[in-house]
Amino acid sequence: MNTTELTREDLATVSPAWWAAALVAVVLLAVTFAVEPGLFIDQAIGGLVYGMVLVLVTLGLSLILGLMGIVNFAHGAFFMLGAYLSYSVVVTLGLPFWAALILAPLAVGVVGVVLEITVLRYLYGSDPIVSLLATFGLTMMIEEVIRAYWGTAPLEISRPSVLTRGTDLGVTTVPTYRLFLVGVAVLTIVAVYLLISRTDFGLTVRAGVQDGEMTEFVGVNLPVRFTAMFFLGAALAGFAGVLYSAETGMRTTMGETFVILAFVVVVVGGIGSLFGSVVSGILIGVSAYLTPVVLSALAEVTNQPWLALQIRDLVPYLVMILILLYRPRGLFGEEGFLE
Amino acid sequence: MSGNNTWGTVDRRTMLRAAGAAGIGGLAGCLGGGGGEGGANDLTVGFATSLSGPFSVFGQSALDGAMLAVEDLEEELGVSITVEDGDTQLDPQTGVSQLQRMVTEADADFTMGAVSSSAAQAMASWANENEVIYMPTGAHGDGLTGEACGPYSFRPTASNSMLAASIGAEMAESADSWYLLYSDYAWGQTAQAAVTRILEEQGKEVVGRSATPFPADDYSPYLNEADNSGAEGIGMLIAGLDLRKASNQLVSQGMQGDYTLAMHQLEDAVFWGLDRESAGILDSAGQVWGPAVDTDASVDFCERVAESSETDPYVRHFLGYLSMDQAVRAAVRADSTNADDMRGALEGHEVTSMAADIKGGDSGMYWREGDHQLIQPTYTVEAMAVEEMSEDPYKRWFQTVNTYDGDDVARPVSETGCSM
Amino acid sequence: MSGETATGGGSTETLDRARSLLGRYRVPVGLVLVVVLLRPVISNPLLLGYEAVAATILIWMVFVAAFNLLFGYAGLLSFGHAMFLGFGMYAAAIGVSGRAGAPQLPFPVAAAIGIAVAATVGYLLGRLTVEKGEIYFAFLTLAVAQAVEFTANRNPLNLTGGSNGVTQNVLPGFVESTRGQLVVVFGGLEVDWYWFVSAVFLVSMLALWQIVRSPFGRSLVAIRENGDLARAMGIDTTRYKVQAFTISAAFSALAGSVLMVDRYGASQETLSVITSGDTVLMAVLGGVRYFFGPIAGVFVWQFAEEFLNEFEVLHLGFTSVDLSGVLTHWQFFLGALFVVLVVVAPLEGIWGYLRDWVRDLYVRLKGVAE
Amino acid sequence: MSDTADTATETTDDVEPTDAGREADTMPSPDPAVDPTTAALATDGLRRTFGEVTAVDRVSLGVERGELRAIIGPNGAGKTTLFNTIMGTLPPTDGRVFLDGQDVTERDEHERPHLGLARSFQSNELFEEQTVLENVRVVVQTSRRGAFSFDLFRDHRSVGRERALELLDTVGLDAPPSTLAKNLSHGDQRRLGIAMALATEPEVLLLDEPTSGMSPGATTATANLIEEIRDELGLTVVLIEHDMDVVLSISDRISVLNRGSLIATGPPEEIQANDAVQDAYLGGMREEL
Repeated sequence: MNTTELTREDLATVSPAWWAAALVAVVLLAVTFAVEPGLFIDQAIGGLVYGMVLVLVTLGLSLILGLMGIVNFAHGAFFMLGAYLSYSVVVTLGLPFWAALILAPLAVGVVGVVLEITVLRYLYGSDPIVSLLATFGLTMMIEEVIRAYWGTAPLEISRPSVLTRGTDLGVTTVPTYRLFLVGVAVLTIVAVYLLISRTDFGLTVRAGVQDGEMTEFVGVNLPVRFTAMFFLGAALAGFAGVLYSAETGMRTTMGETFVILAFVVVVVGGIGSLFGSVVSGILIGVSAYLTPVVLSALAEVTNQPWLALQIRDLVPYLVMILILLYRPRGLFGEEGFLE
Repeated sequence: MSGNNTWGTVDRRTMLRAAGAAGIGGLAGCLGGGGGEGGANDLTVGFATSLSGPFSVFGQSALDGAMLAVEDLEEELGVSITVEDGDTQLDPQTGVSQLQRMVTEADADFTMGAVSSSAAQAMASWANENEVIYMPTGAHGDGLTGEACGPYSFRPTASNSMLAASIGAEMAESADSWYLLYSDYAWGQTAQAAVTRILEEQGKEVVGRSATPFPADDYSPYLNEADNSGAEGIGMLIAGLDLRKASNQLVSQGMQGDYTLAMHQLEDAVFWGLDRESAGILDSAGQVWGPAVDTDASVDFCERVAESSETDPYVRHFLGYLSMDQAVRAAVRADSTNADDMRGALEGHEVTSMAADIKGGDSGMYWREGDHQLIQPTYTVEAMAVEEMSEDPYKRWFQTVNTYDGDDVARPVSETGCSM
Repeated sequence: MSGETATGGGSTETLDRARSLLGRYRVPVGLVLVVVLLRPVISNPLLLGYEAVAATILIWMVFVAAFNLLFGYAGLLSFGHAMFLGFGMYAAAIGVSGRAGAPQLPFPVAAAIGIAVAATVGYLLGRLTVEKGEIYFAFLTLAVAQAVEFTANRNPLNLTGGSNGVTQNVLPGFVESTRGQLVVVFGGLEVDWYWFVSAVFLVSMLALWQIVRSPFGRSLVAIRENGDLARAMGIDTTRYKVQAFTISAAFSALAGSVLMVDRYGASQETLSVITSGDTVLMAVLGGVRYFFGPIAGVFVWQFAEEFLNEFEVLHLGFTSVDLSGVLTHWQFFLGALFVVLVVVAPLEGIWGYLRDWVRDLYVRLKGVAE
Repeated sequence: MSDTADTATETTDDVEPTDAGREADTMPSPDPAVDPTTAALATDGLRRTFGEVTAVDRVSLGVERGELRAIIGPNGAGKTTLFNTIMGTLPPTDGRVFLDGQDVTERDEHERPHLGLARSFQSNELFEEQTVLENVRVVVQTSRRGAFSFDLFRDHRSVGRERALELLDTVGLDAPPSTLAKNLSHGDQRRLGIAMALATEPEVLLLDEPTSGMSPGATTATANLIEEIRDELGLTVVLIEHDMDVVLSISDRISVLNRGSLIATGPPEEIQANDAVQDAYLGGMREEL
């Protein structure tokens, strides 16, 4: 994870084609703003907020993939498990939402630890495809447990009442709960960043992945650190699940929906770069919100109604396809990682 | 989740033996034109609907309602009815597989079920091709009695255009310009078309529309679009429990006070998850049936449902009851389960059974010959004052505002696009 | 008999002629056995007792085998293979039904169009992606598949029917369906649908087998094993991978077109990432290194789905156990089996273990006999 | 990861931009005798950089037909990178590669074996899960059908088996052909690698440390094998080798690479006496110490 280079990405290496693309984007945005200023601002802010939510959901995945080279498909299942556990904490145990915010991620972390010890431990250093397949199987199991225990009908919990209404930002009103998510996301990112860069924990894990024998030789207990790392990744997924589902409810398909989106974010940002995930999450959030507006503005300006395609849900994938074709390592990824 | 249902369960082994016989007899059956021959004393009904997934509440409720009809019918008509249930999930193809399995393996005489219009349309198409009577118990998309109609599919629910016509007058009255949010699949698309048509007929304007993916987690970009459209009213043509989610987000964005909100097809259950105050968010809503209907038969039915079903009574229970009632009675009238005989017994038939009493309204119900739509009364409803909402023995949160004659709200057959 | 395995070298040195002939044509013999045995086994009241599913299983076997040509042999994990199945399905359904002003086409023509479209997309996508690194390849194929599903949902030109799929008037003229029984009519001849599917199955699987056992197929294996070395030895790895992708896409679409008739139309769900994921699971479950791996995987998967899901009461003679509550959750157990297989030996699968077990047994029996 | 091509960050620190300028610079003229248009293998100003690091620095090399050329140099001198650049595994940053007088610089890596250029690898690059026979046979099949055709309609076992066995015999690999490649001894894996390279029917063979990790006996056998290949098959052989006994005993000429540059080329005895060579080796030692 090149967190140390968080602010040192060399913009000078960006090629003219990228500048040209950026210019086109700016022009399109300007046109859109001219045509529909109100909607533009609403969607831009909404997209920013949504992007930060995506970052929160992606964080744990990015961490495990970047540091440990494990393609953890079960991230979505952990995410969903966190959501459903929060239902149990709030509805079954009758505890407040804030308790769920602590308890559910811890429980998911423990599940992560169990799976790390029983399954993933045997996969370090093997082909990433193998970890993808194994965690795919784990996903199947966790999802089935959720279906068996909580049923397949959608569930929901009520949020603390302070968070249910909207906050007027002057130009637009944003759901208070989403602003809360953004705040939490920022705090979490900072905490994770500090953990990775300011403690030797992150460094030793990274070193351990590259040369386990040598790292152990200098006295680092690697298995414990890997397990701890996986605990962290799973707990982050569960944490995101609790936060996300409090607004949207729990569905048995939320894991699969989100794991794919999370992978898109990580791949676009560049595997191995926490900073990249943050940028890419925001980029994808904003473009998902703005693309339809841009297209409809374009349709209006050019008088070509067919241009007003409603392709919001497609946007993350289009972004990913473009990025991978022209810059396979992602925006801020390390060269050659998993290529 | 067939295990949840205690009525229709048959020991797997006995079912399988019957299937072996069907395998041999299957080809011979082609000659007869399908269906069990002879009388209709021993009926096997295939009921394929969403028993898992996000619509499972709806599917299970319909099945519960249908089982109440089975009780009544067995008592009244002296027939023996076996219900073979199957889970379609949300998938048209699974629905078709379930129908095929019921007919070939369990020897079902006729079939019913499905919650989503997409699944219902695929299943209806299969049934029409294979000469099997099928009733889409829970689907409202116009296609089923429009371009996708067929000789052996009979739709017991009110179509989207009937519901849209019911709500249209009230929508037109309360606002001049509308923005429509609709779930992007068969049901939502036809609902959008129907509501647009009705509004424009009334001289009102639809200033914009957003197709929202279904299911979706994030309605806020679409709500932003609606908020910036300059419309006075927002039509929320959003399916299932997603309506609840969208409503929540609408409140979160502080939009509820600024717009007239309307929904053409309201199901009480969707709002039970909200607090009572929020349940009143919609200013007007259409409904096929609900506990709001307060005829004696309706109240009686609601009480029976409250006793026997896990879910409080709402429209799905009634639709399950209605489908079972109508299909079985048709078989008994025809004294045959042959698809053509049952078709003959259904087309043009005026419903006089208990189902009509439960349904309420004064205009009566009949099976229209041209498109196999059950022409029936429709309602518009509104939320009761919070203190009037009752919870016991079942939730009753809404009351009827207007009742419409089925013939007034249904499109003429010539406009449906149906040709059989 | 190396043509049958992706790993085996191929050195039947001094075996007698009859055995080597049998060895050489073990795969065709095995395929015929699958066709002959599958339906009776499936229809057995003690097992599924539901014979219509036999044809569906055969079609899935073709599809997963086509997928495995790419994954097991060329080493490319496509996470979006459902789109190719979908091209075949949709083209056949749209062509046969002639919906939305599309010309009404005979089934073979419509299927051929689907296959051509799939092959073209496979080729172009392959050109763009096969050298991107396997994880990136997986996610690129997944993203493109998502885009395809999304497009089908948008119902372009009213062709794909959106979420309804294409379900009306989709039966080709030569297929008749009455109360769930499909019959293929050629002139005056009536053939059960199962035998028609069997014919397609045999032809496709033999073609795939020939590809796998040809020098081309062995080059794919070499590329999978060590792409750098293969290139240094003169194998154009990019071209071979693209070619494998194209062939795999074409056979997937062929399976899709037949599946369309079997399942009465094309549905959007077929295009979903769940279908793609199931495909991967089935292949890995069966054993991606073996030609019969996907066949075993599909059988186990579909069987588990149909059997365990419906299974309710286990009669043990002296007592009966209600297992319905547990076995409804067959996916959990299949998932567990899958995880174990992947952790122990990711490429062996059930078929790999079965082979080893049979081989051990054979050796032991031989030992006893001597 | 360091040997991945990176054109994006390619530096342009070349202060001697023209070929003409290069002739006159202080570099020892590396291999002046051979004309690229007639040599079996030649490179002209071949250069390869990785970011700031120049791994191969303007190497001009000419190997005559039938010659057995050794390339030596301290660790990290760029020998393997030179091979990789010649083979097209790594595109050169600058410079050209000639094979039999023909410019092959733009040819893809996989095309070069079909043009008569083959290599064996420093580490044991094999199709490990395949049998010995299959390892060779797949290369024979590739070689026979050329770079641009496919062979879909035959049984792979019916193609190239005899030739593969013959090659295994040539390199003296005694293990049964049905042995999996990964189960071979280290020396046999080396021999298999050479057999595979020979299976491409090369005219020029590049061998990257063919005797590394071998016992003295096996080393001698391999040295003999290399001479045989040159003598009996009439191939041009270029080998990277650390074992000086082997180098001195079999090579016709030796080229010395130091820090990416070619510093000397000549017959063994001349190279032994060369000051620059001694400096390079001893200098390297000093740095390491």
